[in-house]
Amino acid sequence: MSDPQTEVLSQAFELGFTYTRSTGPIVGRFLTGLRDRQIVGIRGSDGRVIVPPMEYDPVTAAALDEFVPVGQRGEVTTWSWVKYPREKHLLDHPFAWALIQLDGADIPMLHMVDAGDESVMKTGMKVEVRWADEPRGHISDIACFVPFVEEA
Amino acid sequence: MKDIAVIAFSQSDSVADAGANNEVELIMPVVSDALGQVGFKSAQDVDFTCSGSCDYLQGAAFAFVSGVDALGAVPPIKESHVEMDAAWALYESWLKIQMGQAESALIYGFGKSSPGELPHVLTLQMDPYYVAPLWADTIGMAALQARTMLDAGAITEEDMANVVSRSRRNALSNPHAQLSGDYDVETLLAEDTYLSPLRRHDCCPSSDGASAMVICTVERAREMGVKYAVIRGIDHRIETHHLGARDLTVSSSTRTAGERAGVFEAPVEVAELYAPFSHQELILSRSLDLDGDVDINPSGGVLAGNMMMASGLSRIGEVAQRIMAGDYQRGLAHATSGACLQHNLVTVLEGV
Amino acid sequence: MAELAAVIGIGQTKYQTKRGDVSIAGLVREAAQNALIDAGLEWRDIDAVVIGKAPDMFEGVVMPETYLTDALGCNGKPMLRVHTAGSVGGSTALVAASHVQSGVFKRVLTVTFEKQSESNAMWALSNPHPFSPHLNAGAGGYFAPIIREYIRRSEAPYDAGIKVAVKDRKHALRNPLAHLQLPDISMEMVEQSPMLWEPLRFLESCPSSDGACALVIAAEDLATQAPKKPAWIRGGAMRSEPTMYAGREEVNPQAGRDCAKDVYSQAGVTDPRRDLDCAEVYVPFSWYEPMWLENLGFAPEGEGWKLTMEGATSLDEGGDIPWNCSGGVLSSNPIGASGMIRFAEAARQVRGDADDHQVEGAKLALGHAYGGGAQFYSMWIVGSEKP
Amino acid sequence: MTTEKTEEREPITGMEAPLYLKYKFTAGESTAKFLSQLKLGRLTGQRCPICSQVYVPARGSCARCGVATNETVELSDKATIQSFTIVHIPIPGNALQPPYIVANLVPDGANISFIHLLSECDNEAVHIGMRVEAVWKPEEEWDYAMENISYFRPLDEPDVPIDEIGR
Repeated sequence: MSDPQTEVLSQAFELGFTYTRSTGPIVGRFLTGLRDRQIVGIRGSDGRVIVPPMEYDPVTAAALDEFVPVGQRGEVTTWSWVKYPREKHLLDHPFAWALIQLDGADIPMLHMVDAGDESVMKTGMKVEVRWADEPRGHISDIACFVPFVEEA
Repeated sequence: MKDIAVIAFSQSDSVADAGANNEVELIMPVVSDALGQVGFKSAQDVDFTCSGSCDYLQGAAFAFVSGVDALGAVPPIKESHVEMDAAWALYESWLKIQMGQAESALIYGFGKSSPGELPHVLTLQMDPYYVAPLWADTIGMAALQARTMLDAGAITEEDMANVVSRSRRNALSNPHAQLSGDYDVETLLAEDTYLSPLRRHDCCPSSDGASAMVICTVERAREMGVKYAVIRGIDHRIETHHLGARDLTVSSSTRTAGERAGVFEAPVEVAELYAPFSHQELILSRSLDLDGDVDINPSGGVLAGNMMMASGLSRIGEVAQRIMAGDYQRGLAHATSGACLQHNLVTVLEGV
Repeated sequence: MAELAAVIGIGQTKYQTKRGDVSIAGLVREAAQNALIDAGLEWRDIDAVVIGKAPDMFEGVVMPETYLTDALGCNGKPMLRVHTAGSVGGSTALVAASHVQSGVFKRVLTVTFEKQSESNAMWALSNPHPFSPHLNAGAGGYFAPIIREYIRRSEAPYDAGIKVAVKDRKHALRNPLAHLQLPDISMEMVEQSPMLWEPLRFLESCPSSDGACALVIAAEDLATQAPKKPAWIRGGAMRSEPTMYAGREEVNPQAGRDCAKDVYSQAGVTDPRRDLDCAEVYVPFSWYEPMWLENLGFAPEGEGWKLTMEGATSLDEGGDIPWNCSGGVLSSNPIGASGMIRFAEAARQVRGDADDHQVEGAKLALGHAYGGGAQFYSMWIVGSEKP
Repeated sequence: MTTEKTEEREPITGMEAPLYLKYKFTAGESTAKFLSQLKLGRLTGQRCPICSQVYVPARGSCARCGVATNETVELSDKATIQSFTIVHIPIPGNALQPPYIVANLVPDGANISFIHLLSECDNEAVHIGMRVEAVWKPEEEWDYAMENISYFRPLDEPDVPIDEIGR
């Protein structure tokens, strides 16, 4: 038989699942802290404080367990400006991805900075946590960071 | 270690959307072409077959299982698969030949990224508790890295634009390229930023495609009387997954892999670097001590077309083909995986 | 020629429905750390790491080697991720072995895992996709018709599968790591369990488990210095064939037969029932024991069920060729790790380190894994002595 | 929030991760051909240019020979049962009530089986070699889907000898 004219068949679909993650004690401790609006880091083998706490040291592979409370303010060590947020992003307006070194920490953490405008962003700028209205023990309990101006 | 010969390589065009082509339809043309270059008909003619792919690109589990339908695997073949770029499938095959369980191998990689939103598919590569829930996207992460370089004064935006300009120009002579053209640095820099500090042209396109390679022992290649390039060394290394714990301005894993693969034992004339973002090419060239005399990404590199899961193997193929054609005597190829160049593989190739 | 290599460390987690006490990294780490302790090694002693698991959709983590690098002490080291469907646990061990047998590395750590409780196995293995009919009610729905054809051909008694289900669960009672611990297991209990996919009942099917398994594989010179007895790798083989092709033999697949032949010839095995002391074989559904007894050459075609019924494969009945003394896949099934558990348990036997499920004096053992539509195979033979 | 309240709460040990990704899937050429014909109420396969075996549904290659299949062949909607299972658990997202039969069926003119449902039959009487025919949905409901065939039902024809199924 002759081949029919082939149509191009396309269809949208969603691949997804609501995964139920168990956190283990280290990640769990950090998330528990967030629920209480506190941030903890962990001391690495070389004494440096890592935020969020890693379960295992990146250099020695040792299991880490010494929690260290860190501040809710810190300094932006690098950033990028998301001019066109994607549907999945947690902020629906332009924002910055940033590595933020919290006071008392030696390793910066990744989060968002809601700065309003790119011109506000500077490497080395000070930022502080803006907490979610109802923290629940999730990384997004830190809704984002916002610029913080030290009082004179 | 034994020297192992690359004797055939084939790749598809890098296209934004391969449309009505399933895995088999993507793979079969490059596999048949690579095998055909040395007179082979199917995977029956090699001792081992290994592929690289990622289920999440298309959102269907076990995409690689269908891939076997393209090989002529009856009677059954010795076959394996890595859920990684096919450059690592080459690595697995190289070990297999080193241990003497095979004399020849077929390697292929394929990816169809067009059905999904790649920057978010790759979000799921990152820390599942701290990073993925923020939907951190790969472009945003690469942009952080670029800013670190700029802030450190290690590069300028002009340097980045230069990389793009050369890539697009080199791609003019690459029939498989998705993006090519003559763009001067001024024109590129006049464009607005997309995900600052990156401009759109600093980011590789997302491409569908496949590539395939045939390797064998040098003895076998001589017996067959075919042209070949020799793999002198191959090594790969990974780094911590905590972005903040890495020095993003250098690629220590590329450096180590380069040392182990023997990059620094003699000068290289050509290098194909898997740099999905312009600044990453600069990080890689510096980590590998590539100076102005080295031809970097003569194919245009992945800024001209990035077939996820195949581009790493294609970098090696691009260098091997040029050496087989006699254009160069010694070169290196690099492949990467993970955010901000987390995992890197380096291969050193030489002519006979 | 390949360099000699041996298993010098084995580590497993406890297998259970949900390991709610650990993260994904914690689960993988537990097995890896246990393997290092068993081998008397530190993290810095490891040259390269090879991981394996089934589809990334189980945990929703894409290419998880990037996230697991720190948990496995991989910073600055090579790390490879293998995925060959259900056979992956076995394939991963073989790929890890090739790192040593090639002479490229001296000591390699390999880990496989699945944290199935993070999602749902039926979903993760066959999520609905456009333009493909979704009639597959779980893996059993795929294998049950093949089993029916086996029963027709071999004229096996209806309860051969039930017998396997009981035997492997009795073995599991000897293995504290096994997921299913069913002290009251009996033929009646299995027979009365709900029918799922005829002829397969609930208790004739594998559970869904969280768990990880790890091995340290070392080169000859280091293996001889290891604190505990090494399990020498005497042969390793893999085979693949397409899922569907005209004339495919699905009951007794050629890929399995070829793979067995290959691994036997490397290890000098001519009669597996006589030459091997025990075997750990991937049996996720009870009837696959008699089917694989034939496929692997332990019994003539059509007679595998006779060995099962005679008790030849049962440790408790003093069988001459015990299969799955650990309880097998029927008792613990973290999919990505299940194949490596077979390989590891074979190694434990020849190291004389299998505790209450030890086969007395075991010297040579087979580890086996299969996957996909019974189309991907990996096998190894390990021995208490060097070849 | 008071400190007291905080202390009462159990520590966090788990989290939900809703990971939903959107895709736009495009069927491969051979699948599209197959489905386009199904929309017209026709079951088709593809023949291998080397071994002449007919695949259904075709995926674009002969898996045995590793070559592309291009010749489309119209098949009958009558088939033979190669094997089957009676399923006692529901299919996720399907209204079908257990027990139901899932069978491997070889349509006349093809050399390979596909999986479909069997109905209008006595489950206990179903056997290997049995002849069956497709029961199509009403024409106005036809789409690019195997579900255009609701199920297969027994045919009053002699059984096919077992070694001749798919030959």
